[in-house]
Amino acid sequence: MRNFGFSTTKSRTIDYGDIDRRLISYILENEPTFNACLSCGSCTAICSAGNLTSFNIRKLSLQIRLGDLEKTHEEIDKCMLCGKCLLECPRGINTRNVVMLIKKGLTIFEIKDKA
Amino acid sequence: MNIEGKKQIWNAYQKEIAENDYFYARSCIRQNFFPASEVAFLRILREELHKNIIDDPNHTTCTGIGYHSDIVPFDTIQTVVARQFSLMTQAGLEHMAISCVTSFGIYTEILDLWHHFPEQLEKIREYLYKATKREFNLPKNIAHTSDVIYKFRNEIAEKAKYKLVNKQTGEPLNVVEHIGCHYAKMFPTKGVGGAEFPQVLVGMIESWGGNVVDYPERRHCCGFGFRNYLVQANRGYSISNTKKKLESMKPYKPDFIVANCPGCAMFMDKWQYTLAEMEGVTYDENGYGIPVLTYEEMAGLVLGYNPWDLGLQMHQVQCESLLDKMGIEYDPKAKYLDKNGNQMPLPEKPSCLKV
Amino acid sequence: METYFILPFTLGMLFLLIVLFIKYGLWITKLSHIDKLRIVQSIFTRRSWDAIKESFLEGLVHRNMYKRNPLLGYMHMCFAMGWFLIIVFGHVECYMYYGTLAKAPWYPIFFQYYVHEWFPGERFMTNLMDFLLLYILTGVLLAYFKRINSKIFGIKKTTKLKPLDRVALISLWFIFPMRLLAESATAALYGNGGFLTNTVGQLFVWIGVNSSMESMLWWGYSLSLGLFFVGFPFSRYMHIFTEILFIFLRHYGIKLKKQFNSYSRIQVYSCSRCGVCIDVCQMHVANISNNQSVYILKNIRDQNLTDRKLYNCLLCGRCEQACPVRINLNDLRISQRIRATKEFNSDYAFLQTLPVDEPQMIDSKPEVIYFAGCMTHMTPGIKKSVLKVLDKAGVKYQFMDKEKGACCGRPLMLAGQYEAAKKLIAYNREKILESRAPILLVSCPICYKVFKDDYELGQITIKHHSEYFLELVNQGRIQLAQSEKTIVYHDPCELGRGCGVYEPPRELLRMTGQLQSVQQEKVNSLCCSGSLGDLSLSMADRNVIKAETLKVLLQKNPDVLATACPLCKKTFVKGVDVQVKDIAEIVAEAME
Amino acid sequence: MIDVLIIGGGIAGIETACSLQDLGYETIIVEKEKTIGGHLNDWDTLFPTHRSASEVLAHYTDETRKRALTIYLNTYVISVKKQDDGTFEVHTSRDVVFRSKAVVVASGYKLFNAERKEEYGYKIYDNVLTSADLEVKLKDLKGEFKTPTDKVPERIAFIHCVGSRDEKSGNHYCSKLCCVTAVKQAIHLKQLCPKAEIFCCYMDLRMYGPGFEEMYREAQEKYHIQFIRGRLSEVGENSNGTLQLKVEDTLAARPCKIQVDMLVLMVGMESAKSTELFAQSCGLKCAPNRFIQPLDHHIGSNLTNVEGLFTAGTSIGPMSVFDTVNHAKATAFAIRDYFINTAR
Repeated sequence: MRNFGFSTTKSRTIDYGDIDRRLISYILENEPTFNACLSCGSCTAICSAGNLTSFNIRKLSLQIRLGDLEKTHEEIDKCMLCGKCLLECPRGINTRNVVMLIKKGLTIFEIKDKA
Repeated sequence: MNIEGKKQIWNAYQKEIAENDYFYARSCIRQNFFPASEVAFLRILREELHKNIIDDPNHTTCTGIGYHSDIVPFDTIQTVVARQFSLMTQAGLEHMAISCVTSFGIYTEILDLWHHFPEQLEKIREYLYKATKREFNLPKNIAHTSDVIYKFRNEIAEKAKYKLVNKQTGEPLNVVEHIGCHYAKMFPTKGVGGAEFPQVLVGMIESWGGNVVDYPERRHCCGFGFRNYLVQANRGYSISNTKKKLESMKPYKPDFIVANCPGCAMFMDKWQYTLAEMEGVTYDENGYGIPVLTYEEMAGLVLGYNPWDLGLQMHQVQCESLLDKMGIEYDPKAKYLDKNGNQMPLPEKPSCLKV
Repeated sequence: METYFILPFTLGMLFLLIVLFIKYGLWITKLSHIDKLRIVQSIFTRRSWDAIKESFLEGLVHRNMYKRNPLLGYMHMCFAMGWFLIIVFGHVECYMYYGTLAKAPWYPIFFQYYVHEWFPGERFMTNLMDFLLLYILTGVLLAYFKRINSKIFGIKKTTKLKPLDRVALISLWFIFPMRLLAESATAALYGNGGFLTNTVGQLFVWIGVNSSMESMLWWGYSLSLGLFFVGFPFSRYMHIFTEILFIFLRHYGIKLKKQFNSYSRIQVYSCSRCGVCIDVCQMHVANISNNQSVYILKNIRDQNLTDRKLYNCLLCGRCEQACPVRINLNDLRISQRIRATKEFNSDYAFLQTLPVDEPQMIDSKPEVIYFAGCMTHMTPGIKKSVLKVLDKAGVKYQFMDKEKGACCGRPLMLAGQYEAAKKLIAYNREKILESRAPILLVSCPICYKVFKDDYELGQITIKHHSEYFLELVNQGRIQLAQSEKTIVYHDPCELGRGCGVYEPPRELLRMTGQLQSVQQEKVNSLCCSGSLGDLSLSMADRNVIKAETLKVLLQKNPDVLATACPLCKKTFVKGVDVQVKDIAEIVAEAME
Repeated sequence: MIDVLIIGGGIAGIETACSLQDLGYETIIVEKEKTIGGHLNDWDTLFPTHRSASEVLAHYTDETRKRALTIYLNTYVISVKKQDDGTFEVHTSRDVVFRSKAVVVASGYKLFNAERKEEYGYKIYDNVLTSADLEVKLKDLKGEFKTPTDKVPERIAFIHCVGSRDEKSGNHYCSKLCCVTAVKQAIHLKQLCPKAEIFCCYMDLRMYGPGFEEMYREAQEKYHIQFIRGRLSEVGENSNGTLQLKVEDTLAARPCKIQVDMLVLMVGMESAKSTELFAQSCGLKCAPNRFIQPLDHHIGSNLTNVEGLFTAGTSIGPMSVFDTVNHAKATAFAIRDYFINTAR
């Protein structure tokens, strides 16, 4: 293959026909409140782990919903499960359960981070 | 697809195209990469349609590429465009026929600007006068050259020697039409059929017997995008866009692509070669790639012009498969002969794309 | 030939003894080396005597259960004590007749079948045995009723049964009625028997009885015994002996570990499924009735515990408090969570890259290091008040998590993320030790619990602000003014049942207002429902449970509802009109 | 001379007539269609209860009959002229000229013409419907729900704000009822096609009314409807007749490609063309959104700049059935006040 000094880039488009739904389905089956997220971001604003790192639980949830699991493992491991988000969520999402389900789901489906 | 609905939209976007007496504005990309297309256009207008069209050697680039690359200031490009108008005025003409879609977009934009800001027009008159002592009238009608062909598509159909039909099966050829972004996306009312469902090429294809393929990325840019190509570091972005388009049209098995913008024709042609070299992919079933024609070349083929006179040998994706389908007779040996019958140097064979 | 009826009993007992020997043998050998040493060192000490005493009181008399539910206690006592005595006196009777104890085990069990003649003391023994039988039979009768209608026992729900349990249960129900019938038939044939068997025997005489019928009834008795023995090791009745083993091990100082081990298993099998834990569980309020401890222990035995059940528990500790067998229900559940989540623990690598804090006090070491905790940061009123009190008392303190702080690790612990929690513990522990402060002051009982249980902070004393403030008052470093406001105090689960702190907050409240008692307090206090122990309880269900708790707390219409936990405060504060305040806030106000 | 002439026989007009009758005034209603009830005739169910629209319609038909209200059907108003004595002269498509002491404009609204959003392909791609088309489809539904190309849909998308909050469509205002309508229709379709994946592409979700938010939550939690914050940019058609949507998930800041079997465009409400016509004839002031401008937004939303000329219902802006009925009742009281004051 010839090198022209540039290459095609992978499309950033999310194709809803081709979403990895394993994790989101597993979470929703066990915690239907997960779908009630409004992306308000209050969980992320109060987050203990977010105060120490770049952890963003709102963004991560969104990425999981879109089947973008490239860095889920690395990210979710930052959560300390302290439960502040649980108290903050305006829609009563069982955030701690969601986190545990993400962790377990990644294990069950053997989803690894992309290096 | 509801054709009635589409026709309703087309009815809402019919523009006035001058009948005769055009001042021809050439295109930088077309004259460099598809010079025979310009020749073909003038021949069709003069010989087939018996129209008066002036091709003034004094006219220059519109500087559109420089303008869209942030090199040429807006006042400068307005002055350059004003000079073209002055050449038109000098020739005693009132109608512009613009070969390039980028230029067409720029002319349209500038005329619209002058309409809304007459003081700007006065300023440009002053600039032009100071620089060249020239004066100018505004054109009464401006049309893209594809608009002109569109206007006379039925006359061309009457004179047609070939149809856009697979001679063996009798089925119409599947044609992907691609409209340059600057043709109607900025001023939908200035394009035939509007911006969402342009009719300009569809009209030609349908009246010459072909079948237009609608595919999801039909409106997507060809990938040129000026700076995205001109800056080498950005070319990956340019080619990725073309790839997206090609991938989207592939399932429809198009027999060829036709574009009204010279840049689009060039990029969809050349990037097929680059993609094949880089990734080993082709977008037809047999590995030859999808031929890309300008509308002038398409009209020329329909009118029975010699494909080598139309410059089809200069394309990256070779057109023999299409010529065979249409049943056009051609001399393979004459492919690389110059106009005096001497052999030209042969192009290097691509490593992936079949020729 | 007719004595073949002893076979079911004998074989059953043999089977039971072998199985028990193997099971207990395995469990004990699997205990850790240290635990085994503990047993060897303690076996000839007072601890064994204490264990025997508790075994008698709990295993036979069922004192704890009796205290909680007299009728249920009585029923259990009938079976345990009655059966025990009937075996003991059966042997006494046998000895009296044969003059030796070296007789095959079926002689004392089927004594009435073998011996029909008079011997010294025969009348007394026969009547005594009849009395014991009657005693047990009252228990059996109660058990029948309990199955039919558990409500007469004041129990909301009785435990559910699996097939082997049912076999054991039904055979148990048959044993003593069968014994009565068999002995009565014999009494009818030989004209002897005590006040009970003789009386029932008269009935047999009246309907006519022969030896084959007698033999059949003895067969029935033996069969029910044999069947019960076979079912025994696979049924909940394992608890009868396991509980004794558990009592001994507990007295020998063996403690539950984070990992589920042999001792955990012994605890699991010690559950008699009396159902007391079902009764105290607050989940019923939200119509959740499948995850109480007794079911969880059963699921652990049957190895069919689902995540949903495992995680749906507030870990409030009310059932542990109530458990007559004193099983460590909370820690058992946590050990199951540890097992369920051991494959995905975080290593919190980012902790290594965090910038090191500038030491806040370089010249002199602080009196206390204050750790507010995540929850306290969500209740700035508590944080502000604590700092205000410290300032007013002139305490030199270092605020450990003023800007950025890692979680204490308890929420992870509750979720079973033990290995992950250890990482946070190591990080925080280092910071605490670095401060050289002798006292670690905390505002959140959730943190308090983990600091106390898992941090191994050596000389550093850990104090909740309620304890520390009381100390400051006693030292005269702060003065509190008493108001006329009535206050009720809610014991946070982790502070009360978790760490045994009941009095210091109350003493402070008595100094600042008029403390009222509530119906269920101290060890019996209710959970606010906000607990981080539960992972899957919905907000709606939490609210239902909270409402019930508030009903109890606010019965006397107090002016202030006091608590000592930011999470309890945050949970209560939405949805009540009464002022909800933390001890720290009350103390800070009373200082003025 | 009658007391009040009401322009429009939708629920606003009829409710006003009923209330005025209760207050002792004589009315006539002029309706341009051949039947009363207006848009309610085309609606299947009403939010947030999923109640059948025909039930509400039946209530008003019964009232009309019971009260013997005077209604001129197939009659449209050409001009309304205020006389010097303060009364009105109303010219209609019929030969008769009506005279009344007061006039109520209850001429309602019209739906945005989705063809104006060409890039969405309405009337070009077969599987693109408007919310109003879907209501009709649901109303006439017999048997299984299928797309216009006769397929049981596997994926459906709802596009909010079609022709609302869109300068390019000439409507800068929020039509406020489309959000909840989309949620209602999404739930309804999910009930009909439980296996279908349903998307709602929104800019903002405006669940302003009682029970609306609850319905939205139910749609998320119970029906797993996926809400994507992003506005549809264009629609393409695939070779198999499915549609390809281009939307940005603005929360994820990534473009999305969604292939759907059916696309529902949530069209907003616009001021009725007829209103604009006669509004000019009597100097009635219209707001920049082309609906009639109420005299006072807070305490006089039933009054207009022309004394004696009142409004009821959606002639002043988008309103739900609930809001319309209340507004119409209030209009009756405003007219009574007007009559008492002018008699004095």
